[in-house]
Amino acid sequence: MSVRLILLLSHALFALGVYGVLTRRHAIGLLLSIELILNAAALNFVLFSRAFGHVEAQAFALFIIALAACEAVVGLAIVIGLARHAHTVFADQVDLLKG
Amino acid sequence: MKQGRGSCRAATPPAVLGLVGLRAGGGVPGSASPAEAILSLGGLLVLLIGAWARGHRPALTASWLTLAAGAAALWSAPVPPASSPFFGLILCDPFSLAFRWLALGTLAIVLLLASASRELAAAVRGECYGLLLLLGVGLMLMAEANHLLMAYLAMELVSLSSYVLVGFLRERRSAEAALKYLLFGALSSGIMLFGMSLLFGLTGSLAFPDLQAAVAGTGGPMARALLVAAALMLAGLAFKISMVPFHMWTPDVYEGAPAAVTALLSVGPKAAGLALLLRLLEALAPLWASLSPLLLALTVVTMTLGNLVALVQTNVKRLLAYSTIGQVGYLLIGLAVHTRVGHEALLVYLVAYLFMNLGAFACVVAVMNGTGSEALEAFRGLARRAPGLSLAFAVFLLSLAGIPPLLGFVGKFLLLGSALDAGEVALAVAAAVNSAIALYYYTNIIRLMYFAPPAQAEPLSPSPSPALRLALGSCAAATLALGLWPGPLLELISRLAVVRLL
Amino acid sequence: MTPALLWIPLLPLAAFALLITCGRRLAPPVAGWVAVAALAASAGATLALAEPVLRGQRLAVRWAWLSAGDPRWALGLAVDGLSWLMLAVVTGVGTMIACYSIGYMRGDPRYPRFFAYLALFCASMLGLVLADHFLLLYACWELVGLCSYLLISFWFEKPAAAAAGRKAFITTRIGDAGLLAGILWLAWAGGTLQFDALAGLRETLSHGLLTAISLLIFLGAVGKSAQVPLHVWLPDAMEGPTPVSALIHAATMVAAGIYLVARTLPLFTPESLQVVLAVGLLTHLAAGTVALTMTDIKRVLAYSTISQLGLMMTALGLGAAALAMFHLTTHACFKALLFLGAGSVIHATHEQELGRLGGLRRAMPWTAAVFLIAAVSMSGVFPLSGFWSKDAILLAAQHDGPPWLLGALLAGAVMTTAYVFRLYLRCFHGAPAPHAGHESPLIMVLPMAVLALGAAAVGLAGSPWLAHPLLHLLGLTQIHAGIDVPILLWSTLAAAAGLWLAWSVGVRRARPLPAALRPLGTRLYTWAANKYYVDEWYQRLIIGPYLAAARGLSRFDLRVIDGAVDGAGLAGRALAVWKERFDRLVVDRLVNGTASAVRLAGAGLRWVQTGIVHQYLLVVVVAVVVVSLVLK
Amino acid sequence: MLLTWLLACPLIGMLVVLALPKTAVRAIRAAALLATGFALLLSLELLIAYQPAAAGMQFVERAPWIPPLRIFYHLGVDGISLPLVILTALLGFLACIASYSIAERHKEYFALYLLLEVGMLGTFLALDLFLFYIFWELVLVPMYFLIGIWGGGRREYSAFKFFVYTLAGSLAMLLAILALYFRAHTFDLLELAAAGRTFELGFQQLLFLGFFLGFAVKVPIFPFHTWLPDAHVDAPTPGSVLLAGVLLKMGGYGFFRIAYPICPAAAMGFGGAMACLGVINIVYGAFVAMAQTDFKRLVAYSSVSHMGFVLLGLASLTPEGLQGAMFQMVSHGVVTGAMFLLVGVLYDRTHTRELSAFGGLGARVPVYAGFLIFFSLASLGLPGLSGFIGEFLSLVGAFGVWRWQTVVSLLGIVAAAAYMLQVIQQVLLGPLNERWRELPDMTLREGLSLAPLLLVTLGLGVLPLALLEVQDGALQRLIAHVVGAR
Amino acid sequence: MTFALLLLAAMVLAGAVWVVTLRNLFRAALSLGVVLLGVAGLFLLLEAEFLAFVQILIYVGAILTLVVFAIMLTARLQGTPGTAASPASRQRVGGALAALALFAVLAGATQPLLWPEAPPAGAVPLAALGQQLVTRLILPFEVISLVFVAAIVGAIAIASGPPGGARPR
Repeated sequence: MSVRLILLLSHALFALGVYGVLTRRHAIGLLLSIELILNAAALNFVLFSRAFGHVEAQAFALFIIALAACEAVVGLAIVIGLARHAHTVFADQVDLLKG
Repeated sequence: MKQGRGSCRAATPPAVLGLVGLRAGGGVPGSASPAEAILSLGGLLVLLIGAWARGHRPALTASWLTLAAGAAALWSAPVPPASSPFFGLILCDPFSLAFRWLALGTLAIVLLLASASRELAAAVRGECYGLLLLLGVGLMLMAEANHLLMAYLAMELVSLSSYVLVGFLRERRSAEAALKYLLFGALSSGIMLFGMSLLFGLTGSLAFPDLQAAVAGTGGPMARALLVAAALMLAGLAFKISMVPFHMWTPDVYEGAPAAVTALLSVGPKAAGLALLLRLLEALAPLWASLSPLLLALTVVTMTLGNLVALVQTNVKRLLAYSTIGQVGYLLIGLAVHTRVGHEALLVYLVAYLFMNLGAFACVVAVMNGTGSEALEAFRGLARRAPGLSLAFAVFLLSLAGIPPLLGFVGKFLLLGSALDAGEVALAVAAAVNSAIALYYYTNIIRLMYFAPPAQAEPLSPSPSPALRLALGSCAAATLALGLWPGPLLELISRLAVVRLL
Repeated sequence: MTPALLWIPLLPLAAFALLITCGRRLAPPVAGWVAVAALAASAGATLALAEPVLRGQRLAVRWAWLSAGDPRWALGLAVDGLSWLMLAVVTGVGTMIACYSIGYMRGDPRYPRFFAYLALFCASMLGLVLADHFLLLYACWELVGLCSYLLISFWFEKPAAAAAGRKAFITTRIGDAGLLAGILWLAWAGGTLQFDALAGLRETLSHGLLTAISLLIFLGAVGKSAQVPLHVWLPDAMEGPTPVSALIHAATMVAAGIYLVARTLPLFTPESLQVVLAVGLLTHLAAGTVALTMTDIKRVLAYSTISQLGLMMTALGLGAAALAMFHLTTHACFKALLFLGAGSVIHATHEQELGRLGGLRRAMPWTAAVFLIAAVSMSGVFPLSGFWSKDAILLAAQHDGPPWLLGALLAGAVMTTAYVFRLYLRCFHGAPAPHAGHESPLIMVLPMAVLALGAAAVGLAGSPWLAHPLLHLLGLTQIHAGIDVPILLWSTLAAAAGLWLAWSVGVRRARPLPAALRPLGTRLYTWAANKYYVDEWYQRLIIGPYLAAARGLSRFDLRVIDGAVDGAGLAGRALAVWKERFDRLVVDRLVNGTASAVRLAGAGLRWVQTGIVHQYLLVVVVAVVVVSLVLK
Repeated sequence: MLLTWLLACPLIGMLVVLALPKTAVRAIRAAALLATGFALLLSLELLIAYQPAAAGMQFVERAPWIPPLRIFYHLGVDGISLPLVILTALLGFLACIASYSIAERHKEYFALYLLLEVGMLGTFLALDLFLFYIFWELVLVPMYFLIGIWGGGRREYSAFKFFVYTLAGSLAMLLAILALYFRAHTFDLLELAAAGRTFELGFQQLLFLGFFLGFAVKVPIFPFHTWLPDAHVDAPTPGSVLLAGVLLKMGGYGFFRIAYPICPAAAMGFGGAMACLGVINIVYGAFVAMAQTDFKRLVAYSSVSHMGFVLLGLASLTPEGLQGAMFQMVSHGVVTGAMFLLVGVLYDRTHTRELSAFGGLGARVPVYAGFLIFFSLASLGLPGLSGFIGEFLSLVGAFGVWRWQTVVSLLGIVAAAAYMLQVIQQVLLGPLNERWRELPDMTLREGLSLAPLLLVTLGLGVLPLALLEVQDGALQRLIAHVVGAR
Repeated sequence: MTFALLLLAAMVLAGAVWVVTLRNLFRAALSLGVVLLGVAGLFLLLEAEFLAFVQILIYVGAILTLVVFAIMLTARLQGTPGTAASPASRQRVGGALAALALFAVLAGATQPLLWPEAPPAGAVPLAALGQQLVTRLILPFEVISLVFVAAIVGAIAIASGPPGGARPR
């Protein structure tokens, strides 16, 4: 069981998530990318929990999943609100507020 | 300060200390945070009432009762010098107690603003109050967190509630602001979470005391990795407190959000975020030598950027957003010097900032209620249309600018002093220069209110509601009275600013 | 005796206070009589002091002023022979002139104010004379300057009068600054400012220091006594009422410089006396030539005054303080008389241009008579007053001065007679001018008569026949005064030559020079008639550059200092934002100042805030990367 | 309790004014006049009860204020502050009389005016550095409003400029105060003065620099003076009077009370620089004044020039120099205050301050002309009037120490005559400008507000010892303190 | 074991790349499902069966469903088909560089370290996890419930249609 390898994988997942956040234009696409980041973190926790035999860390991963759900709910609600009031779902068209 | 502290210690505790229940004796685990429990239950109750009852009055009443009960609980709870209930997940010490009171105070004033604000639709006010209370719980827990998991959860509770509150107005700018806030916050907290996971991987512990022990004595690639983890974690907290360069959401979100929510965001999460940042820095104290220069630099950059960009703003909420960034820069001084004096100054300035900034937002709410506009031009000639309001606003602005004898001056005085005390002369000079820059945009509003002729002559209508007057009056009274007699406050805080220092 | 000492300046001061506060409620002649009475009383008090002073007593009174302990900063009055003589001149001439003014100023809308100023002047002048201490002397020195200013520009509706007053004040103040510097230096180096202690300083102070201090003091005298190069104010001062010219700008105030040098002569080293001599002689001759060419009565007299003051300065340069004071006394009489006579003419004809006057002898016999006495006295004709004092100076020049000095002074004497008789002849003789004059009222004639008596007889005090009571008064032992026949002859010759010149050139307009020299003569004449272009040079070299500097600095202040400090002080930030509201200058300044950097920073950082969330997020990620890399 | 009552007078007055209805203009004015009048009476009582011979502070009051920081409510006067307190009370009262010409927003005006007086008095009375700073800044805000609301011309700009300049300077001072506190752990000025002597030179120099910046802006010292012409010109008349009469003195007083005692070695070291700045102020101010065409601006620049003498005298650290500097402050306060009142009188009638717009007024308004000539002469330093004493003593003091600077500053004396006579000539002399054919002379109220100043100017000029004796002891001790610290 | 690991890694990576690059949002969402399943597999591999179970249940079952719903809903609100390709971003290069730099920093920091090998029998037993959740972690448990309530109430408040049209102004 290569900790290093899985770690590298989580890093990659994290970096890909970040890339997605930076490039995805659709707001929901951005949320998807954020799920990648959260998954990368959760993967880390599980990995280290296994390595250290740490129970709380695994619980941490559990909480991450729960929070990801919450974040998704709120995020999607906001996107729907945006679509309703701003008539767009593209994050880069949201530029009324600036300066 | 040192001598002052010495004499304080020698003296018997004055009566004020009885108020915060600094009594000896350990509390039973689980009963140490009844205030949070009351607020949570109250928040859920208010949400229920808000969903079922007609109008927002019942929800408002319930919210006030909850707040009162929470305050009573906080008042009466025995707080030993430090206890770690819930298996060390949270830490109840005087320091966190101070922040809990700050959170309660913020909530109370914001509740006044929210109930008086005309822009919040009546239909959703009940939910709004409930979410405010839950957010308050998050703020308190942030200040108390003693464990990475608690810290993360508390921050997410605050964040998610704020996202929702920001988007509460059913209009484009509000939705925009909510989206920006959400995306920015989600990315930041994601990065922070990843940092936490790395930190855990590197140390094998999640609780702050264990972290401190594990971090101590590291070097080489391990220290390097720890620093990278710390940098990632910084992103989340810096986002919360609008520290440059994680500040960019601030103006946009402040402008789009309902004014009452902006008021909350400008104080509550800042205070709690600073508390958590301080705790985290405690946990990573062995790395302090590496973190300190960065923190100092970011402090200067934060205040400078905030103040510079505030100069060219035309929207009052946006202006106050940049002003907040500048103020956070000042607050960070207390953190960056990392001395006891600095922590005391930080607390004092937070108290000052709470009153003066919330007061300023109360004025903004009043003007928005009257004119429907949040442009700076709406303040033109306000002194003739609403003299009391203008006077109060002038007091808040001057206090923000650090003009004596207002409370903001006392705080700034101590912050600058802590910088000099720590030998950070450049930091103090930078802060002083920034104060001069900041003066421009604060006085610019005063200029508009007092020197410019009003666009229309009749008094502002509607004049501020009783709730708003209460908020204005209490903030102004506190700003002035505590500015004139800061003694008891300083006394109190010198007892509360007890953070374990290494 | 001490109270009498105090009364001398206080009486005119009281008159001033009375006149300035409720002068307008007094009937016009009453105001005049108040002043006359005060001055006469002062004169009486002075006379009362004569006896002890002649016995060689020095009366003094002193009190603390700027410091309770330090005697340097005390005030005091004292009278000795020197000051008594000056007192007598001031009170005597002053009383006469005040009397004369009652008639001369009749009908003036600011009649009481005139006498108020006159009284203040006399009080200050008396204070100056009585001061036994540099501090009080300087204070009164300034005050007489002020009165001179007020009186010159008394008819301030005339722009020329207003400008002349200012010119007088500022020009003399240049000299005063030198005097002040000298006083400061003396206070520090000598540790005393008492006049009676000056002699002791000669031993204690170094030679160079004494020279410097004495020259600075002399600078004050140069300004006050209108010596070259600070003489330019006096001719312009003739814009004032004629009695003022007589009192201040002929008899008393301008003589204060002479008095000052005479008083502080112990401080003067041989080197500084050389300077005094040179300045005096230059003034004497240069002003004499200018006086020859002037066509305005009063200006002729003004340059004549400058010239005579130069003569006194020359005497001082020879170290002969007593002679200078002697000439000062006689000069006060005849020059005041000349001015009063001229005033009488002006009063009668409202004309002071020589070309439009003539033949007034018949219409104004009294005036013509006294004018003639004064002219003769000034020409130094035996045995009138002027002869004694001038002769004494010539004698001293012969004894103590370089050989050419006597010749130069004789040339000066020729010119003196020439210009004064040119004046007299063209005013009172020849064809009557269109302005039919009339004799002045008694109140004006009477004082003239008294002064004529003085102009004729005061000099006798210095004659050997009266056993030199004057020199006795001045406490001198070594004297040159007396009748020295060669000198007597020389000076009579000079007077005759002057008379001939006045007649042939001044009145008959003969051309004495051979044709070959005529262009040179014309050029010299043009130079002199234009006062050697001194005013023009001053305009070009001093006033012009000064004003230019003032304006330049003002612009500098507005643009550079303001701009730079604005920038540094970040106030410029404000100006930038309010650029629509404020003038372009402000903006221009900003562009150059540091403020522009601040402004650009603000605007630039604002531009970063694009509102596009992707860019924000990119900033976050980049920041995290950078922070991670930076942390060490 | 005398000093507390002195402070309380205007404060109570302010509260009364605030309690009165907006429309009760007469009552508001009367309340303000009474408050300032009582303050003046109390200050005179202070003068009577003051014992010049006694050493140290008198009428001291000390009570804990902010115990955790060891900050005290600590008041007291000595020979340095007493004359300035009286000056403040006097000008405060007279400018209050002059404030009758304020035409709008009376309630706000008088409330701010009285607050300003509290700040000014407090600045001179405070013996606690923190308290001093509070009062110092307290002055700023009302003055900002007075200029910004009731001023003329570019009032907003001027008010802002005044505010920012002064505050920027104050911030430098604040840093110095803080550095001092964290070194000495006290704000007590007397303790600090004792402690200051023990500081090493480098620290003293830094402190001095901080204080210098704060005070230099207020004095103002070249090149920090550019706020002054704008603020003076655009302030309402009473504002200008207090600005020139009192606010500038706060800077000078700061040097006397704080910068010099606390940083003696640095003060000695910077003496030459201070003297040079003084000379620059004198000559530069005088030259720039000469080029002004606006009456008020000219007087403003003359202030720059006059305050240079304060610096010069201060830099000498001789008894005469310090006496002269203090005297000059008082005298300048009285004389320039009166000059601004006179400008205001003229401006109220003609609504212009352009010097070239006047001419020949001397015949039309003789009483006004008399006052103007009198105060112009006092301003140009005529002996017998107070201006001379201050300048003379400053020069005397400085001459022995900074010879060439003093000699150069004599240039300023000549130039002062030039610009002041220029004013007289342009306003009063020459043919009457027909525009002002019907110009009325001064009213009784205006005369009453000027007459006391005239008497003080004359009295101080003739009997300077009355003031000099009050100052003497304190100044001697200051010199002993500073010079003895070497 | 290693093979399974590599397979899952490839699956996760491929899925992640699709999530962030596919123009069609609907497909991207489905790709996220692939990633989530891959991660669940990794959890299994790490002997965290319960977590894998939760991952599939909550993530794939609930969140992904929600996302797909939202995509459809917003598409309807927008009036465009939910499967439409979204246009390319303008900061792909910048984003890629930043992400790459981040990866490099992270890898550079963690790869040089000596990581402990997981003990063969160090898996966290499910019972221990459960016990922890109701004892030591009772507070987070309570807090997460608050977060749930806040999120759901807030989401309803934001996303629900306007009760009476626009804001009362």
